[in-house]
Amino acid sequence: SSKATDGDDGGKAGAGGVKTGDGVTDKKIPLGALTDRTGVYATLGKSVTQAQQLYVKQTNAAGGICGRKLSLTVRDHGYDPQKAVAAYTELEPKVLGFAQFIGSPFVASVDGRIRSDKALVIPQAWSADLLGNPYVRVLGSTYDLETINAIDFLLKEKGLKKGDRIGHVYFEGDYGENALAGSRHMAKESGLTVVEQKIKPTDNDMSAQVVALKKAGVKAVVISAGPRQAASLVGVAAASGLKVPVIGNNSAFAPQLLATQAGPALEKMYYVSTPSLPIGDKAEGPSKLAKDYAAAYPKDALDNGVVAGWTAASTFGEALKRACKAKDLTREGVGKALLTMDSYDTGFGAQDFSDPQAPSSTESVIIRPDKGAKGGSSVVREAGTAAEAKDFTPGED
Amino acid sequence: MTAVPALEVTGLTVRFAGLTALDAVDFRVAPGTVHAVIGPNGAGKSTCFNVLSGVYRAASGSVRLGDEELTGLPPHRIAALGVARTFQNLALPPTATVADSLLLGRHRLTRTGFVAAGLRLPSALREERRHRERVREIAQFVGLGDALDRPAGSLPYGAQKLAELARALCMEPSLLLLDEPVAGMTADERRRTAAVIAGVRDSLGISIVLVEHDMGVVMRLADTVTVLDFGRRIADGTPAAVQNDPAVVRAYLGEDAEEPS
Amino acid sequence: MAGRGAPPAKTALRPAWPPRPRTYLWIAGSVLLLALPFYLDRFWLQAGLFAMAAAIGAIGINMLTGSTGQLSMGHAFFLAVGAYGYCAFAGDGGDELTGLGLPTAVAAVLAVALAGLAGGLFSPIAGRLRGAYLGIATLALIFIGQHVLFNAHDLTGGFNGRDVPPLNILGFRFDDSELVVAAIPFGSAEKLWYAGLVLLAGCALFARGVLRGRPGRAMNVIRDHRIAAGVMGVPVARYRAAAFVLSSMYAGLAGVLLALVFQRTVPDYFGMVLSLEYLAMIVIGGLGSVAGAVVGAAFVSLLPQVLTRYSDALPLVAESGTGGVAPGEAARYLYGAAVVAVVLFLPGGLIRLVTRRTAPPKHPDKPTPGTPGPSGEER
Amino acid sequence: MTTFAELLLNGVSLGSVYALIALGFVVIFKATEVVNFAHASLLLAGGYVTAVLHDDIGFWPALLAGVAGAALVGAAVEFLVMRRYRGRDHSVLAIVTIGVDILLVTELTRRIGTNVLAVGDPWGDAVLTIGSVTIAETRVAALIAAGLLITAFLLVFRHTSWGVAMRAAAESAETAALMGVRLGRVSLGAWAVAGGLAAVAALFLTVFPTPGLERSTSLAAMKAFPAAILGGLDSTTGALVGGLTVGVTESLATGYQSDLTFLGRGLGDLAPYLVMIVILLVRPAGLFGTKELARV
Amino acid sequence: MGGAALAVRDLVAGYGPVSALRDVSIDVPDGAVVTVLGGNGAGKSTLLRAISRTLSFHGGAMTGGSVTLDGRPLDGRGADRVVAAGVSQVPEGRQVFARMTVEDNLRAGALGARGPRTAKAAALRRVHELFPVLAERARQQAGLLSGGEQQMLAVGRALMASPRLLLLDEPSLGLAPLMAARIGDTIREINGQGTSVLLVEQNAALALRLATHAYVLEVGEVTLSGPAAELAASDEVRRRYLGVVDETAADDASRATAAHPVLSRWEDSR
Ligand SMILES: Nc1ncnc2c1ncn2[C@@H]1O[C@H](COP(=O)(O)OP(=O)(O)OP(=O)(O)O)[C@@H](O)[C@H]1O
Ligand SMILES: Nc1ncnc2c1ncn2[C@@H]1O[C@H](COP(=O)(O)OP(=O)(O)OP(=O)(O)O)[C@@H](O)[C@H]1O
Ligand SMILES: [Mg+2]
Ligand SMILES: [Mg+2]
Repeated sequence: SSKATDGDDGGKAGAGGVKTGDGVTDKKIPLGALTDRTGVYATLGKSVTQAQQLYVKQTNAAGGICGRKLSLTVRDHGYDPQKAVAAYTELEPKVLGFAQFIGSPFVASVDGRIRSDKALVIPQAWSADLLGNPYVRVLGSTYDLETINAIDFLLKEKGLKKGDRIGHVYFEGDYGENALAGSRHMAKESGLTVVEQKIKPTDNDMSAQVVALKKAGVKAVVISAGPRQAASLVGVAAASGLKVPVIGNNSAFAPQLLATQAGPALEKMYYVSTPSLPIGDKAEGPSKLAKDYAAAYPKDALDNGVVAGWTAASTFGEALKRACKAKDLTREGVGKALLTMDSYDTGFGAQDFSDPQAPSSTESVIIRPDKGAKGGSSVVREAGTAAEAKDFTPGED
Repeated sequence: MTAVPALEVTGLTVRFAGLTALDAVDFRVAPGTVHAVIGPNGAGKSTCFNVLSGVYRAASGSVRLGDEELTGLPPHRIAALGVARTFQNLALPPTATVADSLLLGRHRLTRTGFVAAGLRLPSALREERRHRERVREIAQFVGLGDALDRPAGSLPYGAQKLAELARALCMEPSLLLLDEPVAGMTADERRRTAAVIAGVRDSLGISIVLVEHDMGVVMRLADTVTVLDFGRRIADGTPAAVQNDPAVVRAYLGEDAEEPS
Repeated sequence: MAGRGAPPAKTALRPAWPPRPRTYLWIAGSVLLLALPFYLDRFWLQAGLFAMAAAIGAIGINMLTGSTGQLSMGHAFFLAVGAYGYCAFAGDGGDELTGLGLPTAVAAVLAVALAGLAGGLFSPIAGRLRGAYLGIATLALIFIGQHVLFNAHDLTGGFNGRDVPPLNILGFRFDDSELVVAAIPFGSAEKLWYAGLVLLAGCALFARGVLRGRPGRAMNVIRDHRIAAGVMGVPVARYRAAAFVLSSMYAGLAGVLLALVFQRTVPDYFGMVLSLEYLAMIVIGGLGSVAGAVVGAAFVSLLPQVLTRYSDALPLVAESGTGGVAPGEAARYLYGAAVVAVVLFLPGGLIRLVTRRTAPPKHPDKPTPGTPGPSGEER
Repeated sequence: MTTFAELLLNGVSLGSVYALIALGFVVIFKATEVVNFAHASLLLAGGYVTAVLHDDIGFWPALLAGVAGAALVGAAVEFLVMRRYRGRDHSVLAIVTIGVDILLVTELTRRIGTNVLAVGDPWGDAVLTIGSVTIAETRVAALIAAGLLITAFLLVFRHTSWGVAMRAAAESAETAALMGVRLGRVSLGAWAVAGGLAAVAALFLTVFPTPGLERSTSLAAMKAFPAAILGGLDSTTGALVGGLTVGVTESLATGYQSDLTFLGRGLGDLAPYLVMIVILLVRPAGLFGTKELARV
Repeated sequence: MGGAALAVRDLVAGYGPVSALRDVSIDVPDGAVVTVLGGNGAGKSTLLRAISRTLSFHGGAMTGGSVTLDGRPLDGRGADRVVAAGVSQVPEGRQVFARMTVEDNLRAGALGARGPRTAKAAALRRVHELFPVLAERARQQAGLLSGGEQQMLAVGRALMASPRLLLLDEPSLGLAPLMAARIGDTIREINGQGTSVLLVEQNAALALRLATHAYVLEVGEVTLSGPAAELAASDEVRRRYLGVVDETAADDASRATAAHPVLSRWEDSR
């Protein structure tokens, strides 16, 4: 039968004396993307996927990597665990690694298999729960770090003081609860009290939460939820006289919001803490990507999903290039190559992959919604790491 | 077969929001006799059956079968005591085959539980076989022998009435309650059904309570008759006596009552 | 919901010899199923396993909804009880989550029992409700379940779920530890495949026996005419409860099997969509019939995976960025359309296709219009 | 105290939106005894039409167009799908609506894509301040709209034969036909009306305090399930009362979640279901629903 | 409100494989009362269903023949159109809307009627004086009425439409003698006002007294027809439908039991 073991298909020497395997041939390097185009994270999924397809197109146009063309096989799991696991099972034998994997619960559910398959996975989620698996590499700072940096910004520049109460509105699930770990840590460190408000992705109206926060007398609010919830929160707060700064994680903003009712309020009192420069930034990395993406997908919005997708793809690309130099295009080879990238700049901020247990960065950029700027946001504080973040090991609170 | 107990109804009263459907009704059914309960529409006959079979709770009064008190028992407990009934408005699952409906009548006489049925234990298969035979026997007795495999819903109205009678017989009752068994039948179908009922009484010797508007059938079958009107008992006695009771004529039969045969 | 009453078990009495052509079909099918692991790759085996688990669950809900007429949209809850129950009973507490560290086989049995218990506890509530009201009430179980799964961290592991200890029967471990059979490497999928087959066959036969026997007839009459059921001597409340317990145990078993296939349970899975899918399975397959449940389960759980796998090749799929239809979306369209089409044009369910051909002409097909469902009046 | 008042008010106003959605369920259930899982997609459809048109033709015309559009979609669903079903089992039809929902939602979300569409309503983020409590004007509008629509329906059902025709058709198609009821027309009407209602509800789901219409807007329909049920699936009044109950419950459970931590946080959308269960235990057919009768 | 003439020609109808009616031809002249007698399964209800176009609801269909009202074809139309044409039916087995109030059941009956509100009010008044219990129970759920009361409701409901042709499927089903007699009078009265009536009735005595013309249907075919009086005189009808027998009830019953296989007792050997 076709399944009979013909020995390990890895480790054959291919063209240019490069060790290949795991689907890599002399012609192509197959990569996988497990995305969500029809589920709750469809918005993110679309941008990320298109950005990565753009990267692949460009790289191949420029002759590919190691004389081989990249191919990206996309599977849409619609945020359904069964489909996600099925898609991983389908692609894993065919691809060298995964440039995208949306939905950290699903990454978690195949965690064990990733360890034994040894394929590099770059998840599109920044939860510290993803750390600890040498083959799952979180690109950029995790939510907890991001939140620490966010609150640090509030303390340093928005007049938040020791003893104040801050509200934290967060999603049920890894994202929100990991961010909460950050704010708890920060509260401990700098004598704040956190007023927690857990919500679900289906809650779109933050009125009740605002009432509760007002009652608690918070001086600032952190929101670790989706763009809708952020917009609603800010809008209601502004309208009902809770005039305090609100700051969100990178997933809590989408430029599309500026066109809505909440737009003005957002510009006035909302900030976002992100692991990388916003797509609208003047730096040549962002501006080039923005230009190319807009050219390739004129109809679609420029958001930070584009950045996330692109940086993930280009990181994978860089690892491949280095692996090629080391004449080892196997999964092990890529893994080793990645560990050598201790200060790789995707054009959106420097990343350090040398520690397999840690996120590739502890820095966050603070941006604010800005109708004027491309991608709807502009930087208010350059990349930096809060003192409290330095002695904080992500994933434990 | 254990001796058939007598049915003793005393002071039975049933109330619904705003109306008294049964008002202190008494009657007695001697073992092995056919007792008819007649009366105008809405007099409380079916309600009486509903109490006897545990579907309705009585406000007061008692129903004794032998030395068992029935009032307050849930329907399945009453059925377990050997009380079977038919319904005035058909109560046959239309998609189930007649055979299945009749087998359902055997429920109280069979034991097979989930496990036994699921594992198809020999005991279950044996039981199934024995009772299917009896079901066939009873179906033939009422004249539905060849309708066994048809979905009940596809039978004409009259045949469905017979199927209900058969289902009740399948419970091997000691007290049989029949609510308008010949409604919707032609004269000779009525006569045949009447004969079936008579046959049941004679060959099984069980007590039968009969609600029927066809005086012909009542006259032919009943040993004693109770007449209800507005929930109250207005007459009681032999068919002949009741039939000529002026109160009954006024309330129920009507002056120019000409009844078939 | 209404269903076809159990057909007369005359078939059960028919002499087993000589076998009918149908019997040969069965044999051929079984042989094929047994051989598959030697040819299919992990994706297909896994898909098959999902389908088997779904089938077990579907048989369960079909006994509850199809045969007893108790509409349930809370089936996913009982699957969750089974899945997490197994983890909790079998877990060794290594991942600092509650775990009793029992032998996995025992844990599986206990998990199923636990699911049954959960069903039993809910049945008093169910006993008071009918039709759509019962359906939506069971929906509450989903929300309660999700809430617990997300919040009871040290039992469920919260949003990231918890690892599933591989099944281990008398030292034979159903995990990915390589085991080569006839030059075929046997991983968890291959091993579980056979476990799944055995379980499914067992469950199907058991359910069939129940539905065609005395309990089945009682359940059907409860669906079709509650009052008559009581008068015929059926203890209605007890039977409704029993149906709930039994169907929950099936769900529990399905949950255990799913957990073993997933190798990790995550709360997101046990949501409302899953419950509705189970309803879809039995309607699409054929209400009240075991075979129907199995067919429906295969249809509902395989179709999306197949569609996703070949999504690139689907019709009307456009290059991304052109604003056209993305593969995933195309798959959704086809899935939705299939559900509608099957239910509309095969009112009796997919199983009708089969029975029409191979059913002995003896007992005629029931008239097409179904009986009034639980929402329909009980005269 | 003012917190409580504010939460209560917020709950009531939110509830009025749920009531509108629930009313959609009720209308369809009344006429066909089908639990309509496709209602979510009708919401999306109505909202979408309004959102894309308001720039060109102004808000009110756009809203009308949205209502008409959703009504059309509803009617189409009935005519193209529901009507084709020959069986008599209502719960089976519920499954059909699931399939329909998948189709419509996929199509609409594909069109909406990653956008968040504003509907250009006149109220903006203005709020009314009563004493120390504030309430969004949009929500006041919602409250009024719900009140008016539901009263309208009560009157229609009472004073026209439409309501009778609906219930007759739902209870027994054959007998209704014998009464001269045009089954097709009745259920077509019901679906169209439900669509229109959905569009109105969609409006209030997408205006302030929510940023606008986007792919997950339809999920709100889930919250109308407990509303419709605890009110009584076939009762207009029930829809209103149920909607308000759910709204208030949700609002209070959220506002006081810090005091309810022992139950775990995020009770927001669980609480309504718990309330529903309790009510159903006391009144198995909801607060105003028609009881099942036990008579043989 | 005049009557209408119904003509059924060579009607063939059945339920899937089951054939229920074969070449049945029946005439109901304008303003006449015509009755159809027949045993169980003869096809009487099927006939009425075919006329009112409701066979499809039972998985049946009309496969041949024609049905015309005043010369205009009724077949090929929906049930609602038939009602609109002025035909209303009392279906077999009552079929009241159990969960609706008595009041609403009667309103439902008037749905098909074209007349002005006043006409409906009048119809309602007539129904109420005919069956006072329906007025008393106006607000009660119809399903809670007694069997006979439901039958009254079914008849009353049909009258609400003030039809030109009335189809009655066993209107006296489950009615006490007094009430059955009253139904008879009612039919005569309505007919007196011009409504044509097609009456399917097991109480043949009553039916034949009301009808001017009668048909006997047996297993799907018309076996006898003619003026009601003549049929009433024929032995066949007397024996089978009027139940006139020479023997006394008693030995008739005994004869019948003898004819029947006696049911042996079930001795419980477990
Ligand atoms: N569950 C109930 N709720 C309210 N009223 C009821 C209920 N059951 C019966 N009734 C009323 O009680 C009275 C007696 O009903 P019942 O069915 O006993 O009459 P009946 O003697 O059987 O009449 P029929 O000969 O027409 O069947 C009727 O007026 C009926 O309306
Ligand atoms: N829904 C159905 N499906 C299949 N066969 C049916 C169906 N309804 C009636 N039949 C068959 O059609 C034939 C005529 O039935 P029909 O009900 O017209 O008889 P009927 O004269 O009305 O009898 P009754 O006097 O008992 O009402 C019978 O053989 C019956 O079995
Ligand atoms: Mg009665
Ligand atoms: Mg008939």
